[in-house]
Amino acid sequence: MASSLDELKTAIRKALPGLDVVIAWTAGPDALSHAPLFITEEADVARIEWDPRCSQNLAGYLPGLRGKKAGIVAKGCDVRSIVELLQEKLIDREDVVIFGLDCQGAVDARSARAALGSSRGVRDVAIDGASVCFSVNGEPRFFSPGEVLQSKCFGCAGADAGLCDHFAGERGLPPQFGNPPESTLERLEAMDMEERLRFWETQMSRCIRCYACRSACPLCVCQDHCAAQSREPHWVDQTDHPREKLMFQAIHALHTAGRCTECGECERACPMGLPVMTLKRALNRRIKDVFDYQAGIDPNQTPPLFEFREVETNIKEREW
Amino acid sequence: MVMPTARYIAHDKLMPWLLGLAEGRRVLAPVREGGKTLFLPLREDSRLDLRGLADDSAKAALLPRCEPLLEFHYAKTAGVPSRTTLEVREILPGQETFLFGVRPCDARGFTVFDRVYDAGTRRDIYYCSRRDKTLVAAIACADPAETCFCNRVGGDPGGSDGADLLFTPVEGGFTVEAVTERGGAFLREQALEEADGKAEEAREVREAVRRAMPEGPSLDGAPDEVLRLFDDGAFWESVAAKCLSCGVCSYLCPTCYCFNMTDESNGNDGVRVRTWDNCMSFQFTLEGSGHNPRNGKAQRMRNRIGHKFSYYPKLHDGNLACVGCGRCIANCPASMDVRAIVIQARSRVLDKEEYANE
Amino acid sequence: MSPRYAYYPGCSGLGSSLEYDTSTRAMCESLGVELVDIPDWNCCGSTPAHAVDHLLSACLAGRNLEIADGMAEERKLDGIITPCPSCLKNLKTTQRSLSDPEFRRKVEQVLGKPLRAGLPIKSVLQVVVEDLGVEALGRLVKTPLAGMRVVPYYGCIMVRPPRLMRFDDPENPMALDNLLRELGAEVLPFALKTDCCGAALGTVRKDVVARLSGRILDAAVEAGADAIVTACPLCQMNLDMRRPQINRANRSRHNLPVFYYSQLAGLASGQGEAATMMDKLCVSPRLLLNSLAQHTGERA
Amino acid sequence: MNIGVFVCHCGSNIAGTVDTEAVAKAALEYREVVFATDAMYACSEPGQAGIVEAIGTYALDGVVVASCTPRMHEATFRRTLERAGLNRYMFEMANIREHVSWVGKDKAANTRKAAELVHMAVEKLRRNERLQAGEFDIAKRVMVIGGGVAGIQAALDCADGGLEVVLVEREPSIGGKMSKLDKTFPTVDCSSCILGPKMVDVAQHPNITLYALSEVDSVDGFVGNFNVTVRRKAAYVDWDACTGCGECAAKCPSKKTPDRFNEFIGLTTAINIPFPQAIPKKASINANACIKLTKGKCGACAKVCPTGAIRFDQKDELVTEKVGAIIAATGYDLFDFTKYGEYGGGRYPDVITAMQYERLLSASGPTEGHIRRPSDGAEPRDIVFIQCVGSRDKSIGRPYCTGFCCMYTAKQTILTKDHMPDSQSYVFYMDIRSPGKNYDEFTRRAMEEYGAKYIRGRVSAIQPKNGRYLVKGADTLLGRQVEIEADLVVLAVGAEAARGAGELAEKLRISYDPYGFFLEGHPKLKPVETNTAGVYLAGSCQGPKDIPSSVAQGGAAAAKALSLLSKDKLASDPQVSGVKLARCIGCGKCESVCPFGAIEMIEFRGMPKASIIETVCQGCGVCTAACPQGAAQLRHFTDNQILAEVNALCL
Amino acid sequence: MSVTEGKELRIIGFLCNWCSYAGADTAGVGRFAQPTDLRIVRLPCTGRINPLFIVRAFMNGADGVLVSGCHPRDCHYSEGNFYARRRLETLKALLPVIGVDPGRFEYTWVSASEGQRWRSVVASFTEQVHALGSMPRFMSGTSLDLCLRPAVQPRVF
Repeated sequence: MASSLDELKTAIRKALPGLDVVIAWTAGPDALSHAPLFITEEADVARIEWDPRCSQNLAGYLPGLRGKKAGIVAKGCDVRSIVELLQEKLIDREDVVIFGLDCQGAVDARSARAALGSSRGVRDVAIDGASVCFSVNGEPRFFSPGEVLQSKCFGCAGADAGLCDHFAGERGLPPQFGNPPESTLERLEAMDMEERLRFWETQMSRCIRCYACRSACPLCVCQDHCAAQSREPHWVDQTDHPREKLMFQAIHALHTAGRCTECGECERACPMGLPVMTLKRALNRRIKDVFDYQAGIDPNQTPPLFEFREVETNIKEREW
Repeated sequence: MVMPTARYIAHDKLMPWLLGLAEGRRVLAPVREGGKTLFLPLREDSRLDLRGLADDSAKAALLPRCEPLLEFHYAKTAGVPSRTTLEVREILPGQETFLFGVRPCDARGFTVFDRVYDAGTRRDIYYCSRRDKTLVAAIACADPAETCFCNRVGGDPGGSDGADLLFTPVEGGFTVEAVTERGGAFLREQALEEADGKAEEAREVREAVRRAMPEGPSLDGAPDEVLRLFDDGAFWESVAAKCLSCGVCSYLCPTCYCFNMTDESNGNDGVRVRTWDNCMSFQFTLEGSGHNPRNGKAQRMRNRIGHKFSYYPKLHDGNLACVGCGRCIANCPASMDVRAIVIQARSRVLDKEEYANE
Repeated sequence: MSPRYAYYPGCSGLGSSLEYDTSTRAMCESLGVELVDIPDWNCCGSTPAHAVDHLLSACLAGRNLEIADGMAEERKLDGIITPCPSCLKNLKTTQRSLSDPEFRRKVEQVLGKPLRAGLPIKSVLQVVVEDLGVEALGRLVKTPLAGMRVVPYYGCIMVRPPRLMRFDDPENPMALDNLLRELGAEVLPFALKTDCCGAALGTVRKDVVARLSGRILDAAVEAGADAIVTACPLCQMNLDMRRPQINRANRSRHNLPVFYYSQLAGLASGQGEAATMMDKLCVSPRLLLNSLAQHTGERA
Repeated sequence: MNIGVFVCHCGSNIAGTVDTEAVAKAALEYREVVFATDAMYACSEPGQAGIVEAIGTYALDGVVVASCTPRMHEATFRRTLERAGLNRYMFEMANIREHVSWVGKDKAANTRKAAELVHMAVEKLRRNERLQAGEFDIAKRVMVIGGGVAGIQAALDCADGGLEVVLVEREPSIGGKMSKLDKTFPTVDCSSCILGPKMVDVAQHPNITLYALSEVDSVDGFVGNFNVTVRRKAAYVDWDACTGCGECAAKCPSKKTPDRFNEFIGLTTAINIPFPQAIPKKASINANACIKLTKGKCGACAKVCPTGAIRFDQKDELVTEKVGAIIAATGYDLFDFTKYGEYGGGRYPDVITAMQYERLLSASGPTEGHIRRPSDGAEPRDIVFIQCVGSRDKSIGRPYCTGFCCMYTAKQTILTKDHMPDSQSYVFYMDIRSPGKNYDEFTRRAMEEYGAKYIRGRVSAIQPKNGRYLVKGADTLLGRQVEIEADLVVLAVGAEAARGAGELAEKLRISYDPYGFFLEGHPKLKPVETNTAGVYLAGSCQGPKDIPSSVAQGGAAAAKALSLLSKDKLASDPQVSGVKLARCIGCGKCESVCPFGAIEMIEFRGMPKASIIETVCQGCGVCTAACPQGAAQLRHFTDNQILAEVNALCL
Repeated sequence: MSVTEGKELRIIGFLCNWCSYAGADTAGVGRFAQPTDLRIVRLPCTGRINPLFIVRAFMNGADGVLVSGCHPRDCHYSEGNFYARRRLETLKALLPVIGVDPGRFEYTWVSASEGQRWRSVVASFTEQVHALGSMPRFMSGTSLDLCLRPAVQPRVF
């Protein structure tokens, strides 16, 4: 990874004069997650970091930078968000320079903190095959990927280097971590309908309505004009009822249906640890089954809810 | 009035004692739920978590995320349906509460609230009613986190500002000391054993933590610097570049006290609710006309930093509206660091001065 | 793998239409269709029973189905086949009636056994035409029936009622036409191919049989046929055995041989007159067969 | 807002199973309802007067009427509001008749349901806006699709009324089914003698443009402004040059082509003019039969054509016509009787359709009016007519009565006797349906004066016998079987929807019934309108019809089109979408889904925004459902209005 | 209709104006008796239906939601029901995850002429919803009294 980082820095140094800004990662206040870095001058390039702590998907910043020439450092999964933004013409391809990276997995800061007890003293993180190694005060501590990595890494499709303008590191196969830990969706499927409803009731009662899930979502294009905070239309009321908060999650899920690439930013951003990506996963699964579509693959496709076929071969309509 | 002597409660006695208190009043304490430690009403099956700072601040005890202020009903006059009268019913909070397990930073946060909501003639009856009925029991910190910085904003990991009682972890349990008269009156009624020598141990624990906490440049006394950067758009743009405009920092902050009020109604019935608001949100200053004086996240960030480190201190005898709990840092999805911003602001001003002097 | 069926010969097959049964077995053997006789089979419950007692009729058929079911798995059977359309109709009717749970319960009570009745039931003709294809039969032909002008006579129930039988066109079936053409015969259009011969009234209203069957013979002669070809024991019996009665009643002088299609299939594939039991026919086909041999000889 | 609620009894239609008084009483409790009452007939003159009066007395700004379906009287009550000075959109209807009183048996449950429907309407009305209609320009032109007698009548009436008419006909000539008939019932007058002049009028009318051998390819636009693309199929003849002299047909060596106009019982040439009175009288080449077009050799016609009009390289041509209204008059097709195996399934040459028989009777037909059997050309003596072939038969999916077969069969038996006094006609029928002026008298004459033997029963089989046909059937009146030996069998085949009717309906965005007949706006009150504004129906495309009815409907449709296009501008429906610029973030999702291209992306203060072209917007609301911010809102059906209805029902 | 006797459930229908609303009218004109549970919201087109209306209805405590529009290719606006079909198919994945039984929601196509079909759709859907019973109501998730809105009482007749 060290060599990838050098390659990356060289590429950025070379491209920077033609760009207004390059978004990358640098060390943040918390030793378990790196922070975004907006590079405008060459001196900043030295501060770039690249290791499994670069978990944030930076693609969400791109629509806000429209009109500027922007470079972006992206993991394979982040590229899918960029593809989706291109598809929906929310960013212009000629204005974006993608620096792709050979990601080996991204740390889930929350579970890593729980596993380590504290973020203090963490100096480095490396992934070597089946284990994740944190160097804490000079001592290596090993964990299994299921304990400390983001759940999306288990279904990693790798980087499609073809979409990147630059690519640092080896264009190898995506990392394989075996079976993912049990997902909330799987847990829910084992419940009956009322248990599912009660599950969400309990979960959503924790929600503080900070909307970090939405703000962090690279595909939430409305942002400041989100329907959740509007009276015209008045989709949700401002009471603290779990129903209203779940309603917002339904809004988020349906607005991103067929667009969501499951980058996991919504869950990563949630300060209350709510499994808010579950709804989106369920929709994606059906969209795959019914429309044979996966978001973030081909910049020239149209999201499935914005087109149709006269004969939908996979839709079995009910006969009365 | 003389404060009662310090008491001691062993770890194994703590939960039964708290549950005992919970008969007849609400006990809020840091409890594990959904992988988080949150202030929730204590029940027998609660998993108390006193390992460190809770994930949410305890401010909801005094300023709920959402509280109904009043209910209204449009009543039709019998026989004259065209005449409608509006019936309004005020809803006043009134539950006795024992708020247990807040850290000194959180307790100190209440003093920030008090200056706003309980300021002489300007008293917020909802807040004051809760404050009067709530006893705040703080626990001195033993193991501050990487993101903690109370010592840099005038606080103290073993401090007791804003609390009625102070618990300190000692060998085998906690010492309990009264801080306020209400705390003293309460403690006197409790059948807890005397702390005796453990009171000294507690003092030493607090002192040790105070010494062990990493030093850093004080964030105090920056009001003028921040104000002088008010028109420095480029600075705020660069500081706020990575901000996502969400509400995590405000909603987890023990000192953010802004609220919004909304009427929600259906047919003839309705309710007016007061909910937390968040200055990082576009809607915070959105005017009815559609104009928004803080249209971008840079202006909103300027307000947040300015309010905590300049405007509030200027109004309230230099007291910052930040108690250094670090929740905003630990939970920011974009890894923003409020400490760094204040330091950057200060050095930006110094740079400017140097430049001007040249 | 060669198809294997439970075989239900029907009562006539052992008596009046022994030649049909024999030639059918021979045809199946040469086509590679393995027949497994339903052991201890009984009357299908056709004509007499079904007219007076549906339950009795269904129980009679049901017992046969039950026996076939019992050996289906072990013998890896593809279904049940029978040469007789009347048997076929009753077996299929029973199978369908059993979908009514109430009726099934009654039948099972009588039989004292649970019934599956799940095997497909077809006529031998249907298997030959639909499953194997007439070409399969065509490949066996050694001496084509060239010069023989025939009309196919299906009878009224081989293809009807259509929703039960599910075989060929109910008004203008072509299965036999195509089959006979494959054997080399000249097949003439025959408007009365699905008309009733009067079989059901054969013993009580001979006058009706004479009228209906007489009409079929009239039409065959008018069409210019040398022979009538059938797939039904009852039709064959009426047109063949009752010919004197018919001629008497109608003052006609018909003398057309009436073959089973399986007999002609055997003949064409070189099995000889004895093997196909041509001597069992009442109206002697002698002259016709002689001229056929002559025809073949001329060609050779 | 002051809301008034009026609960209609509709006589006993509603009041019979809904306690209207209780509904009005319940309505008084709803927010902003200041007046509620029940009324015997809200739509009647006194009912409407009551509403106008209450608007004045109680200073109402909005009205809810709980009565029948809004599809019936919404427009009526909106006009009532306007008379009282209110905006027509400050009105809602609760459908408590079709959706409540007529379908529910339990009075208590009905009453509850009615009251809740009123509550929904009140809550929606509270969020209604005072919408104002705009205006748009219209094309004063009409397209008539189909040149049968209904289409001809519609085209002539429109053209006489001053509209430009584009008449599109699929066949090489107009005239439709009527042009193939020999005589018409019940007057037995010559069909082409009465139709011919009308066809000539079409050809000569300065306001009519005729596209024969053409079909509608696509339709877009909306009332007043349809753009119809017409496919003019290749005739391989330049019709501007063709004089209709017929030299080409006389010399064409391909003379064995089954004659489509003669229902395939005669032969014709590959190039031909379908019949002597054809309009346009132009030759066209049957590409499948033409030796030049199939084998590349010949070209005899090109050699003899005095005007050099033959164009073997001609291709289909697309022309687009802008019209303000469309009249569909696509007629019907004949049932394919080969589905009936018992009638021979098409195997017997002398079992023919009534239309084929009509061609045999016609002096301009293949036999020059002599009745001859197709098989051997012999004159038949005994003729059996079978009725209801493809009518009133559920087993073949045709449960409806075609309605005119009884009459034409009677006519044909009369004509048969006229042609061949020694002949005998037999008619197998199910019932005689002759409910028209002089119709029943006519069928009686067929039986009593012309000696046609009517047998009530169905035919079970037709079998050839000694060169004739044995027709076996039942006489259900006598309760016995009958057998008739016939020389010729004529089947009274029923009508079915014209080939391609469904596809055309989809292009026109009108509904059609399960059999493919176009659906009228209302079975009683809007028999020639459709649910799509500006599209009208004439003739058998709406359901089988005889000639007088088709002509009447053609005239009626023309009257509708004339009245629509009598104005210079049409009022645009303000129930269209609108974009709130302050909320719109310019993501373009609405633009991508709009079926009408009614949304364009504009720049507003440097930001991309969506903008609705209001005259193009049809008000479907697909954009509103696609807009994540709720910036695009369909007026009168906004998110908040629908949410209010949902909340009124359950919260 | 025995299943639906007694207690009514809350069933909302979202119908397009051109086909299904008219189809329901046709059923009314034909006096085709139906269970009384259904309440119809009239919309111009199924393409107008935001699937969130249906989610909202269930959140508010609806026991069943039925959507009906023009048959595919018959849409008055040519394409509205094609979009609706995709949106509603997608919605079907969401409902069971949040605890709404999939049997509580159906969409179908009923034309203006299909009064009989409308009757049978209403009858079988109502029966289907009754088999599932009342939708469990959302309650306050915890005993936190900090933030609870007093439930606005539903109207009573």
